[in-house]
Amino acid sequence: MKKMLAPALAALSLALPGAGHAQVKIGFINSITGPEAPIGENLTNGVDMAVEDLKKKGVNVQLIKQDDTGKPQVSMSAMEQLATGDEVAAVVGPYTSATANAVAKLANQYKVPQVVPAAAKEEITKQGYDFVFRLNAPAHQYAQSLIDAASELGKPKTIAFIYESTDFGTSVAAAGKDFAQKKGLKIVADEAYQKGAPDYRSTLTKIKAQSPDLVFMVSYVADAILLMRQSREVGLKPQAFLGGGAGFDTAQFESEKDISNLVFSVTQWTPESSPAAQEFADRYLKKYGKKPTYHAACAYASMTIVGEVAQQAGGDRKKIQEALKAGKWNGIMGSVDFRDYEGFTNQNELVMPVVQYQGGKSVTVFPKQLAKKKAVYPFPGWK
Amino acid sequence: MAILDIEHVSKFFGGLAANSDVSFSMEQGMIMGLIGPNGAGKTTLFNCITGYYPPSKGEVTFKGTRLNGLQPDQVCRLGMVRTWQKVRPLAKLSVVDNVMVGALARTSSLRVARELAMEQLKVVRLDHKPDFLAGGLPIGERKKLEVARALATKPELLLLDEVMGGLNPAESEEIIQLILELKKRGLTQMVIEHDMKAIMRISDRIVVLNSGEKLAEGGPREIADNPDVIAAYLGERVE
Amino acid sequence: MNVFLQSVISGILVGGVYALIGIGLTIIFGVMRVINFAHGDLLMLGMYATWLVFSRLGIDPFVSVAITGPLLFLWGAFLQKTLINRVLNALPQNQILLTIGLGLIMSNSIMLMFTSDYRILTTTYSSSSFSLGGISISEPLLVAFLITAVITAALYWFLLRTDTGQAIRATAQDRDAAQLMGINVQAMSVLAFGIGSALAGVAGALISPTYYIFPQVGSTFTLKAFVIVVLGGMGSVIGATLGGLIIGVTESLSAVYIASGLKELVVFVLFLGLLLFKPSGLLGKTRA
Amino acid sequence: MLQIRKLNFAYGDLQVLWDVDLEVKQGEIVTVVGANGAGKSTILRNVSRLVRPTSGSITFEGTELSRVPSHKVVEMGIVQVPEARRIFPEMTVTENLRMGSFVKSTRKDRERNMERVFSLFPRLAERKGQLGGTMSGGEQQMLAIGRGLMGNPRVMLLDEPSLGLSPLLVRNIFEIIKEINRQGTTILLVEQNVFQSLRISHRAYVLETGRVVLSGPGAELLDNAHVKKAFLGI
Amino acid sequence: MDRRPLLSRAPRGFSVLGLVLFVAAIAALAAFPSFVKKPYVLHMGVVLFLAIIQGQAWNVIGGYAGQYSVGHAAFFGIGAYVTMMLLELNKTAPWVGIWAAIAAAVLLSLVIGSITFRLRGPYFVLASISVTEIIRLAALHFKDFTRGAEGFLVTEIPTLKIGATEIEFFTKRPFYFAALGLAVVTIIANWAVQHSKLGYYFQAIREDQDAAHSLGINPAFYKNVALAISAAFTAAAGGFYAMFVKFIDPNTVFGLDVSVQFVLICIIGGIGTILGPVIGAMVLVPLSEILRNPKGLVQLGIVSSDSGFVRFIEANLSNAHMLVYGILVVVVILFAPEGVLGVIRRLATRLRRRTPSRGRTEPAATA
Repeated sequence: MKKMLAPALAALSLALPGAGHAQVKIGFINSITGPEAPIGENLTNGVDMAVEDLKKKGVNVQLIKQDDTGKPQVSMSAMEQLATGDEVAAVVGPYTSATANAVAKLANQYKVPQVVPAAAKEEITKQGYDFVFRLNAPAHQYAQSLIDAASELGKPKTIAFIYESTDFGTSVAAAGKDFAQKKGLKIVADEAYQKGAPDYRSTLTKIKAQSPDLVFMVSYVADAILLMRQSREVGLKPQAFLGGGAGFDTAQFESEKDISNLVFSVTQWTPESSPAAQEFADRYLKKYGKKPTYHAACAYASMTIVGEVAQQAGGDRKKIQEALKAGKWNGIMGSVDFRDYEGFTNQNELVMPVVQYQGGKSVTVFPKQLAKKKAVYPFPGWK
Repeated sequence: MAILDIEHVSKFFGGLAANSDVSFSMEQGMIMGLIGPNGAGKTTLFNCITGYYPPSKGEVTFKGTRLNGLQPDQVCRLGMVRTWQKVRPLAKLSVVDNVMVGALARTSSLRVARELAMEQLKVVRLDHKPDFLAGGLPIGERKKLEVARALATKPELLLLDEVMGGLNPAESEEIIQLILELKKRGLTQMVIEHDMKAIMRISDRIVVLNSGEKLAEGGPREIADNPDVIAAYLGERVE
Repeated sequence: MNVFLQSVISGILVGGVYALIGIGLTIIFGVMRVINFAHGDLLMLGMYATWLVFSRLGIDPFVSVAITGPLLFLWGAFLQKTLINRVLNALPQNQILLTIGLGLIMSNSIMLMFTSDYRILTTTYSSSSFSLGGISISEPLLVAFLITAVITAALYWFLLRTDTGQAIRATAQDRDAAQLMGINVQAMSVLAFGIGSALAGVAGALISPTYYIFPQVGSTFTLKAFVIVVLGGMGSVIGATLGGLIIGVTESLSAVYIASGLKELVVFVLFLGLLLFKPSGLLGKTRA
Repeated sequence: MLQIRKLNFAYGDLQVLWDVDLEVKQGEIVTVVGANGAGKSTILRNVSRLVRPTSGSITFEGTELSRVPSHKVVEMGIVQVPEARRIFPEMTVTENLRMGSFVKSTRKDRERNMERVFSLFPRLAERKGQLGGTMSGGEQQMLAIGRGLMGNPRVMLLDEPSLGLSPLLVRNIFEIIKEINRQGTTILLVEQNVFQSLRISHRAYVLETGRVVLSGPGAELLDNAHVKKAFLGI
Repeated sequence: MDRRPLLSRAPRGFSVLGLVLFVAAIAALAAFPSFVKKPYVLHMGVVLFLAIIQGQAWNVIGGYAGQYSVGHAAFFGIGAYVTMMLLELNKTAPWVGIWAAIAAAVLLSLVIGSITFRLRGPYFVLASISVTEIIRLAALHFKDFTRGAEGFLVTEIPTLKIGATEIEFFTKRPFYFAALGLAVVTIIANWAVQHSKLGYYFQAIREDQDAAHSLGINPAFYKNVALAISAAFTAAAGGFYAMFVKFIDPNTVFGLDVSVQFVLICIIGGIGTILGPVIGAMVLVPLSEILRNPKGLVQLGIVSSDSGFVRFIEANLSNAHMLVYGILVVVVILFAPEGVLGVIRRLATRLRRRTPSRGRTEPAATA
């Protein structure tokens, strides 16, 4: 009954004059501008909703937003300022793998609890940092879920990887290649591409020549769309297109019906997973006029947890860290529990659902217990 | 022994011969005038001698050293230095700094270089403005500065490319006196000049170039009376 | 073999648009001897103009060429008349810095207005293609290529057959002599910068359906345009046309036969080699 | 027709022309002779307004040129054939000639003028499609003069047309200049080739380091001792 | 014609006043952290010193020798990568590793110099850009060696022991002193170069390469020397940056914008002088920081957090602080091509002209 401890501590802090209605300062680092901004926006929305909901629960959060423009060094100086200047109790964010990993180190140095909502890079929670927590599943989960799903649905023998040469892209692809080998799949192409010059026709032609059973792609939004457009153009036709989250798991991608149809994507969260999730999705849609992505959900959940814990701990960083480590929460992300396992520290273990776009709508198709519809496999070819 | 030997020097640009088969030599201490109409190839010859262009054919020998293939800086260190038809002051450096750049070819000490530079400025009578920016000097003084800078490299042979061009008569006269004074000090000089009066006065010998070839060589008197030279300068007289 | 042909074909199609970018830069350089580091940003403006009229007014990107072209022409002419003109006789490095500065202003103003989000145009034909003997040809790219070909042909006609076009060439070849022919070289400079900008803008419009749009997209194209122009010989319009195609095919082939991540590197190595061994380019004349 | 009064000009602080007075009357060939660097070409550059004089005035048929931009000077009928030909190297003979009649008012005469040029220089007619830059010096000079004629010049400024040409060609060129003048074009000629140019000139000026030191009918100057002195220093 | 100041601003040996001011400034800056403890302020100090080092380093080749390299990111990046990789992969302390970084950059400069110095003017600029782009793309691609886009993160900087004192590179303080020290060394080295034969030769090449050649200067050799000196300090700055920022990837250290920044610092301050880069850094660093993050001013207590100024910048400019860079560059090139220092000088000259009793009499310009 560790949970009893927290209110007790909170009561203690109430004894201090004026502390009762004190705000808790929480930092939020995100890609508000920059190339990752379209996804970053989802995180911002999620966090904003969380702050509102917290207020209703009597938790008064003073949110300090910092834009890292997607660059690790900017992210780090934002963290430094939050830690030493604004003196926040805890930090949520940043979004991308590279920035989150860079900030993690500082969080641990400054002993500021950090909750990473949606960054995939394995190492973030593999460095034994006590003050760094991660809510979402790490990179290997992306690959595992997708390849598991494909193996279950059919009998793929070969796989091709195409991914952007960023921290996120290479992390997920590396985990994917590892796992594919374990599964006995033959890797027939391994193509990293530079962002910013989106003519992938040649690369895709080369992949097509290998006729792989699976094409595994890791990209942010714009490239995800272009990759699929050009795949269609060159007539690439594997058994399945596997999209490694991120760009493949956005409303924008979903809305490109022509090319998103029957593409698999892995996700951290779907509204279909629980009533609470559905309720969140509905409220989000009403408020922002679009469907929430898993980023929004992860950010919402992270902020909710951090807000509550910080309030209870009276803004004390060490106490927040202890409470995060000890606690267990249930919300739109299902059960959240930061544990140490398989070399991870403070990592929430999350089963990632696999979705497939069917007629412009994403439906959960894997794992079985979450599946809402049957997957279409293999890919029947382009219209 | 001749200080400078030019043997059968030719220079082609594409198919065009800017110099063809030019030969002459210079003795220690003399002033050689180099004249010719526009486009005769005088400056090209200067460039071939001082290492800016390798001659296409022929040889240049200075104090017994074959110069072909040597770079201008190496030629300078051997003791041959040139000035430029269009003055090239180091505009944003002061007068004395300009001359020091030349002097630094002979010493690495800034103090020594400055002394050397001031000496040369005295020679050309610019020692009253050492701290002026070279780019701000009037043309006459810039020409003098260029001579001082060249002198600071302690040359044995000085090549002057139209030092009097664009000067008024008084300024030209000053330069003439300077050249003669340098000669008195034993400095060998080769002078390209358009001002005929001046060239006739200062030269011991004159080489005339016309469309890249050596047209004539001789003393000033000889040259002035040479009908080929007159034709080259005034055009062919048609009867 | 199919892979080879496929990548050559898509290289040529992309190269056509590259050529347009290069031609614009080479005309500007030819007439004014100014290296325009803001060229890619002009292209970026063209992309945003296309995106705006597409998303607000629903005008097809290929149709909007008729809007972006003139718009960018005016903008380029304005830049030349008010700013670039003042540095025509300045040191080349100052010209370069000025255009870098202008590029920063353009890209960041756009960022201020439209944020740095990546935009994607989705048209009905965005991913359409047809197959020709086993080689797939992207429809939007093909249309872009054809429009490029028409514009290039029109430009050739203009430069070769009209008095004004010839006057532009004359100004590029000998500014003083052109002045002695009664050509208003100032006006020609404005015209040249206008045309150069318009071509960049049109190129931007043409690649909009197959590319993505963001404020910093220009710098890639600026560098690429330099490579194209130097390859073809600075100032040579035919050279730039050829250079564009060569770069397109080189990129596409090196993505297949070397590595996707190295295709730009290959282009730069090619560029450097060219600068060193034939700085005048394939069709340029060596200047004394 | 063309009147230059007290013209001073300097490149930066390098003064090239000092109080130059010069006049060209309708129908004349007037020659300016002088050594290299005497400032002959600079006079023509001032007339064509490629450069701005420091002081002094240049009038053409009573119009002060200082207020006329350079491209308008050509429209008034002052056409310069520049030193070193300055042919557009990447343009064909025909294109070069067309550029000569760029000024709107001369375009209607283009065909006729082109005929005239080809009859004066049959060589050019043979090489219509050749690029200017690939022609020999003499051909380029013909083209440059032809290009000048395309602009219906009322006064033609010729800058060292004989430079770098073989003696035979030089003679040829001067004959053609004479012929052009005979056909009614006034000519202001700048030359180093003293004998040839003075022979065909009505009047001439001798320029020495930026100053007019002598002037008079061409034939008289031809025998003037001072001319020889000015050029050879004897 | 342009009206250049008629009197030289070339250095004239030791200026006692200058030396006193220099030492006083160092002393003040060294004492500064004892009074101001805010990490943010010290952070800005480090960024400022770093910019000064960058500017001074570029100045050697760009300002004195007149070769406008727009590819200094190559040396900066090499410095950063070598220092970082030695630390991360080999546990070499950065104060040791930085020497290897400098050596690597000098070697690289010889290679780059031998390629690019064959070209002049705009072709040189393009070559310097493309060499750097090649390095950036290679660093991105060959990830087995460089970790590609993933980049490197400092795990731990070892404790530096000098005698009995142990310095831990955790707070801003040691970085502040290290940056100050490096800046002082760079400035002194620059001063020494400028006041030697080398400095004269570099400037001669800048002013007129052909004339310099005729005066016994081998331009290719001395340009390479200048580039090597410049590369050495640039690499030191890069190594320091890597340790201070603690993260590098190819785009952040080899990017074209990094190269442009080097040039900007000098152009804005004033090219070819010791003071120029200092002034350039003092203009650029605070400006970009205020625009990027106006909260900094709040922290310094200059404005209050809800002031209109802060809100305006946050709402409008913080996304586009490069816009102001752009405007600054355009304005400087068009109206003050000699930089802020040039403007100050011009004003000073005008002031001096008004009071002819002081200083030397101005010679009249001859027509």
